[in-house]
Amino acid sequence: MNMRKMGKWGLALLAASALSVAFANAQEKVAKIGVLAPMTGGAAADGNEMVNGARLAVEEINAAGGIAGYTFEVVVGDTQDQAADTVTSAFERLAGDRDINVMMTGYASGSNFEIELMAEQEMPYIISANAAQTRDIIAPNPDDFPTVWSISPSYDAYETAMVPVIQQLLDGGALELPNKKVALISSDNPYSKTIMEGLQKNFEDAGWEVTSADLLPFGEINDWRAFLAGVRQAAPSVIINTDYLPGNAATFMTQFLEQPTKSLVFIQYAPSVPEFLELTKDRATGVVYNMLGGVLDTPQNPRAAEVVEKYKAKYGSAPGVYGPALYEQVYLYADALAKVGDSTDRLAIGKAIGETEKQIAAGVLRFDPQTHLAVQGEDAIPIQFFQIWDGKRELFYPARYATEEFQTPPWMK
Amino acid sequence: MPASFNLKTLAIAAVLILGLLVPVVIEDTYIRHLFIIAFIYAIVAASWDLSLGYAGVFNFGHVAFFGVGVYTTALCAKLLGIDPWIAMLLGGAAASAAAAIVALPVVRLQGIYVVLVTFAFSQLVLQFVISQSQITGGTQGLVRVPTIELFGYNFLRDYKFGYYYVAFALLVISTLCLRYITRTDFGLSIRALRDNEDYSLARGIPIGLQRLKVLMASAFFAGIAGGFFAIYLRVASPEVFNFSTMALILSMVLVGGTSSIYGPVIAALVLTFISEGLANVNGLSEGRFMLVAVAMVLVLLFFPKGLISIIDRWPRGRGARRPD
Amino acid sequence: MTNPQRALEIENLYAGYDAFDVLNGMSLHVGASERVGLFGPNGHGKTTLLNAVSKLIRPRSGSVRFMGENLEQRSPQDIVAMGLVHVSQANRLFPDMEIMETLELAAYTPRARKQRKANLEHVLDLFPRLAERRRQEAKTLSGGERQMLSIGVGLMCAPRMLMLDEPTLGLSPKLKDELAAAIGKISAEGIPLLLIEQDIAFVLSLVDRMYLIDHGEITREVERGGAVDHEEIMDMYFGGHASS
Amino acid sequence: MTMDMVSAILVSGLVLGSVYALMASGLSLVWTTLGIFNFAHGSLMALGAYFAWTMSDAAGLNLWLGAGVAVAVAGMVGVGILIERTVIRPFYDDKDILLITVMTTLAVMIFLEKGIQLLWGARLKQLEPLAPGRVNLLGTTISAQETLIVVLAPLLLGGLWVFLRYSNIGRGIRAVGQNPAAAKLIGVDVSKLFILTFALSAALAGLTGILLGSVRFITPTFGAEPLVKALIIVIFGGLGSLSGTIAAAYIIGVVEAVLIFFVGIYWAPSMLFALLIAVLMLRPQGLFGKSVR
Amino acid sequence: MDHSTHEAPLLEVRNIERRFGALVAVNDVSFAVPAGQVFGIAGPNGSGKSTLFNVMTGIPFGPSAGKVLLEGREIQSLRAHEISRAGIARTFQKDAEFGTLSAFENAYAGAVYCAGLSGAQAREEAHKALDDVGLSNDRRDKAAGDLTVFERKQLMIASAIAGRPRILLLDEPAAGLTRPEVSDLAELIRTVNGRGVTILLIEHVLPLLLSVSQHLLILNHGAVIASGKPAEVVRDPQVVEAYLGKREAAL
Repeated sequence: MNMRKMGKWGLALLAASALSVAFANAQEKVAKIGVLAPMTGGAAADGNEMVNGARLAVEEINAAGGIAGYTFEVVVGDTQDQAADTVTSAFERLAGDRDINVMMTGYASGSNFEIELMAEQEMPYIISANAAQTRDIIAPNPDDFPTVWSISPSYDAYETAMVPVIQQLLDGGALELPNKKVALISSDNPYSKTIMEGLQKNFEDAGWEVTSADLLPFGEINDWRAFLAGVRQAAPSVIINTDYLPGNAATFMTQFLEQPTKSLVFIQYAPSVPEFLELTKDRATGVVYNMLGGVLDTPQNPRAAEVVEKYKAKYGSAPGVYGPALYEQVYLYADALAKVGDSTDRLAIGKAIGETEKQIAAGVLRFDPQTHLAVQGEDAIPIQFFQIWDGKRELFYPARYATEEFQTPPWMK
Repeated sequence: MPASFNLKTLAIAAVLILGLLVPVVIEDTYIRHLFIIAFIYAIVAASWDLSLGYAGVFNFGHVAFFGVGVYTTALCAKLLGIDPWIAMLLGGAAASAAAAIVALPVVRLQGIYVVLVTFAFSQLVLQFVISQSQITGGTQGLVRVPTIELFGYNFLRDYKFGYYYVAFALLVISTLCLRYITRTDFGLSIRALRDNEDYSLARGIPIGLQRLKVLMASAFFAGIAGGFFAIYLRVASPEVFNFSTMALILSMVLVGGTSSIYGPVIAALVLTFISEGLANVNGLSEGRFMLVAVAMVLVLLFFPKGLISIIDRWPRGRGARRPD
Repeated sequence: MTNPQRALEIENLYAGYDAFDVLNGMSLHVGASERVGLFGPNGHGKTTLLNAVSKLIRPRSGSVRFMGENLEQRSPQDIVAMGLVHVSQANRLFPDMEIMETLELAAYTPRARKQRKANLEHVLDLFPRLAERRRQEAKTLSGGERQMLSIGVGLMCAPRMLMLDEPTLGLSPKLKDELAAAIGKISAEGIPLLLIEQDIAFVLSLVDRMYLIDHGEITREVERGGAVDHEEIMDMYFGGHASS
Repeated sequence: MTMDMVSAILVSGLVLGSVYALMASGLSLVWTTLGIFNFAHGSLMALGAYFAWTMSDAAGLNLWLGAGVAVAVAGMVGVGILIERTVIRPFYDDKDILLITVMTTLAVMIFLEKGIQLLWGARLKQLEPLAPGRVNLLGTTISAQETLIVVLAPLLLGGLWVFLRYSNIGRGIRAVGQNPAAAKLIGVDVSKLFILTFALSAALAGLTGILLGSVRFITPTFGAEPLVKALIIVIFGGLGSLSGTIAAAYIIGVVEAVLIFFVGIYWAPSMLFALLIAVLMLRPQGLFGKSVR
Repeated sequence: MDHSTHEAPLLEVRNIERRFGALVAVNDVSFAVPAGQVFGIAGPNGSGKSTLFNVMTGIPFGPSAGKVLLEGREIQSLRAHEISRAGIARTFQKDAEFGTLSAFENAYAGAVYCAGLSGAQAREEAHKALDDVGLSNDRRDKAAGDLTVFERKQLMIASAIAGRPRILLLDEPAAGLTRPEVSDLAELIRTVNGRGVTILLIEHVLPLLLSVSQHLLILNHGAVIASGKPAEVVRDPQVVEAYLGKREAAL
């Protein structure tokens, strides 16, 4: 693959590779899959997982004889630090390859701006990145983006599910809270901030008192003590941190436990990242987080366990979110290709992807034609609430998928 | 003089024609895109050379000026609905204005302090951009920036044919302007200032004013380049302030050769293509930055006047370093 | 060539700054326990000579021998370690260091370290004023105190020969006398001395022999007992104009 | 303001100030002695932390942490010598040394950051704290590790001060910084002390990284933020004065803690930058500075 | 010949003082320079000569007290480049050129920024100045840093007079020159003076100073110790003592 890429740089090599492609075509067709992933820079770990997930699926499919006369091949475009120019460079490099008629990613840029580039070329594009950004781009004119689909469901549930879940725990007696006060904190990025503001509204509507709703600058945060000092004074029974960086979350837990209050602690997203557990070890026990579009790893969804096991078997470590996501993305494309039969008919492929309805690792996938996001809900992609206990993530909501009951965190006893 | 002048004119004409022919010969959108990016970086690097190389102002906030251009243009075009062409000019103007602010402390300071203050300034701009997330989109940036149009020509679906020429034209114009500036009396005075501050004062050259002017001029081109960057990619995101962006462009100035304008332009092209080429070689995707770093040191060690000194031998530029 | 009787032997030395030479083939010598003066107008190479001998600048050609040993391959610190100590002109020394610190530090080479205690006593004895101001930083000292510290630093280096560059620069006549007395004491211990001075009387009171230097060359050598008058010196300074 | 708040701010300021002081004194040492500004200081800090992690963590060699620290510090000395030899020494005689070394040390920084990423990957790592548990300091509870930093920083800096003030070599280093020519004339091997100083500064950076790496998380770029702060501090303190630098570090630490408390963590960094520029406009030589080199 | 009694001073320095902390580098110095003169200043090392030039031109600092008048107009509070433009052109002991600029550009910079000329006029003025000092045509495109020591002295004077100054302040122009070059320099100074440029000359090479100056002022410890006709001044016992020390002596 890389030899062929290098061929671009010399005419002779170009000719040679053209010849070899022609020769290969006589036997079987190749459908190349462009994967946009940060292979270098701070997010390289995510990028590697994305590529691993895609390769896993591709090898399986190829081993099974391919799809509709096509064998698959993964071509990686490095988005580096997700800056606009490097993402565009990666996109253009992939788009320039005429055998690439689909692209996918966990996330490529901070803003998902590349969706527009995809739409211009009618490039089928499957993305698992921030659904709010994706929706903002697509929802005003969904017909302009016939080939772009997000397997991340709408993030609305992050804002709406929390209050009912807590209420349910209270009603069921699994949780006792001394008051109806909540302290919120977020860092200044659209994802965390939107969720915090949504939560604030939902809590207030449900008659809770929001004792604080602080905003911190986005990035590495080493000192949560100013916020925690306020918390100790107001003594809210729920503390919610919507910043999503695992390092920050680990620091947050450490500093919270220096002088804990009897409060339920919820942290957005970060606890799902493997290194959060490595960093916090037993200090994480009792923390609650939730997940939309993550792996729904429960006996009720055997697909998830299957994907996770395969990944582990091949790469030796458990995947986070992006390995299974890309694995599933490849299969979405494979299904669509099987239906259409021609990898170059991009619009048809895009349409076929949009019509998907299947069980995937994250739940049941179907797309909302208005936003091109995966549909969210208990019978679609559910929001999952987890509690960390002794280094394990226990799913306790929704009840039908639950692996364990919610327990009162150790510091509240 | 006349012989070398003719040769030079010939070489420049050849380069111009080659540049004009590139998109005709190369149909690959990816290669065209790399050229466009290289051209943008070339403008930033060459304009940096004006303040860093010619005027000797240790300005480490140049990439921030570029970023100011990116955001001003994006905001003007998107939120205020200003025509993107004009927004690009406004980007340049805003960068100049930012430079004027930096100049306030910088004209009074020397050496390492200038490095540190300009560096601190760029951090301040970044913080400002991120903090105003209601307007700038904060860390996620600003998407769907409107793009340019010329007599109804649509730049979006021509495989970057039009963008290439716009970028090329911007590069040619800014290079000409920069070369012109260095040859004016003003250009002479800033080189004089770099050589010897006290002596410049003794010859009636106002240090503060010239520094202010040179910072504003060099920021203007960086701002325009930033404006085009935003228009071309249709996104403004805070990564433009990244340290790696600064390091990359700085290495272009150095490797190319300070006080030459052409040097950084050539280096921008070479480094963009080499670094992109290495990015696609297995195992070098991360290591290429290390290679660029090593190259930077090697060039400083063995070609202190930059790679341009291999090509051009006429006595100019940082040359004539006195043996003291 | 080598004369073991001589502490310092300079032959045909060329040295300078930038592109031009300040020393144009300078030759001179200092005997085993001799005190030699070097006199001449400013800008004619006296300081350059000392800098070239102590290797603060690299001589372009010529040879320098100290106690019979060629210094060509020696670094400045080697030269100090050998005992050839240069007390430079109008030395700012180490502005933020206290007097005692400076003196203790000055016994830096291993040989000097061994003699540190004795030398320190000696210096404080010689310049009681330094003892009084032992905790004061060098930058707060007066010109005279600075000169004393400078010479003290030189003595702390355990010199086997001293080269002093204008120790009286900018001093009042009273201080000059004090300093002359101190230098006299030092040279009485048998340490060979190369003394650069502008103050002709000061030099003559201290040395056995004197060189006159002009445009980087030795123009005249005055043995002890030879007469030097002001007329001649002023001529050297002012050309023919002073006596016209 | 309650006593509680005062003590919380003070403790927080002490922790910050201690880290900054360690960081900035290494920078300042190289600046005063060699006259160059080492932009790779932050990545040296990261490198030290990674060395220690490799030596001590279960995923690495799983040695006792003390051994890890020792090996890491020794490694940093080696790295320091290597850097001085390759990218600084060749330019000592150049009159543009200041600018050139800004660039070469930037190159070193890129090289180290990317090299670390290649070797150790981008995932966050953390060193086992040297001192586990929590400590109540002035009525505010912080981790024992942070207490260790608060206690160790003054000890290390004090040690550095004693070394510079009373040891022969330390005095030699100061002498070289104040007047290299005069130092040569008393037999100081200036070039040897240059290497030594740089190695010392690298070791200090590594040690800072190790201390910080058990409180914060180690990433290839985790030295960048403290480096920026340290730059500010060195300016505030006035280039060239170690005690000024250390004083400024603690002042900035406390000012930052106060700012965080009253204007929030959000605006604190911007205000620090603005304050810095303001100080420089009024006193171009820094708060405690004497002269511009 | 001494013109000083007949003409109004072009430049006057009144009770000027410069302190650095406790140190007084220039102490209550006053003198007047009539138009057309070569006015010499001498004194032992460290007597405050260069500091005097510094405070007169504001490069890099002005006086702590006192006045500087150019044609009766106070200039001590002007900014440094304005003083230069007002007509005081000075040179420096070291680095008195723009090293990477060509010789021509060095002179041209003076013509543009001091004399306020532009274009062809400035070029003409620069060439004229270079002609005046005798820097040959084929050396004018060389970088100033690559010229010989004497050529650099010529250039430094050329770039000063290209700015059409009222008065030229030369700071030890003979430093680093060989004996024959010193007499060439003397010739050059006389030529420039002959074209109507008043000159203030600091020099250590006293024969040069005495051969070109019409008036001589001696500084010691920052203060004026003698001032008058050169031949008389050098015989002043105070001057002799400043240079040679107090006592008569013989070995």
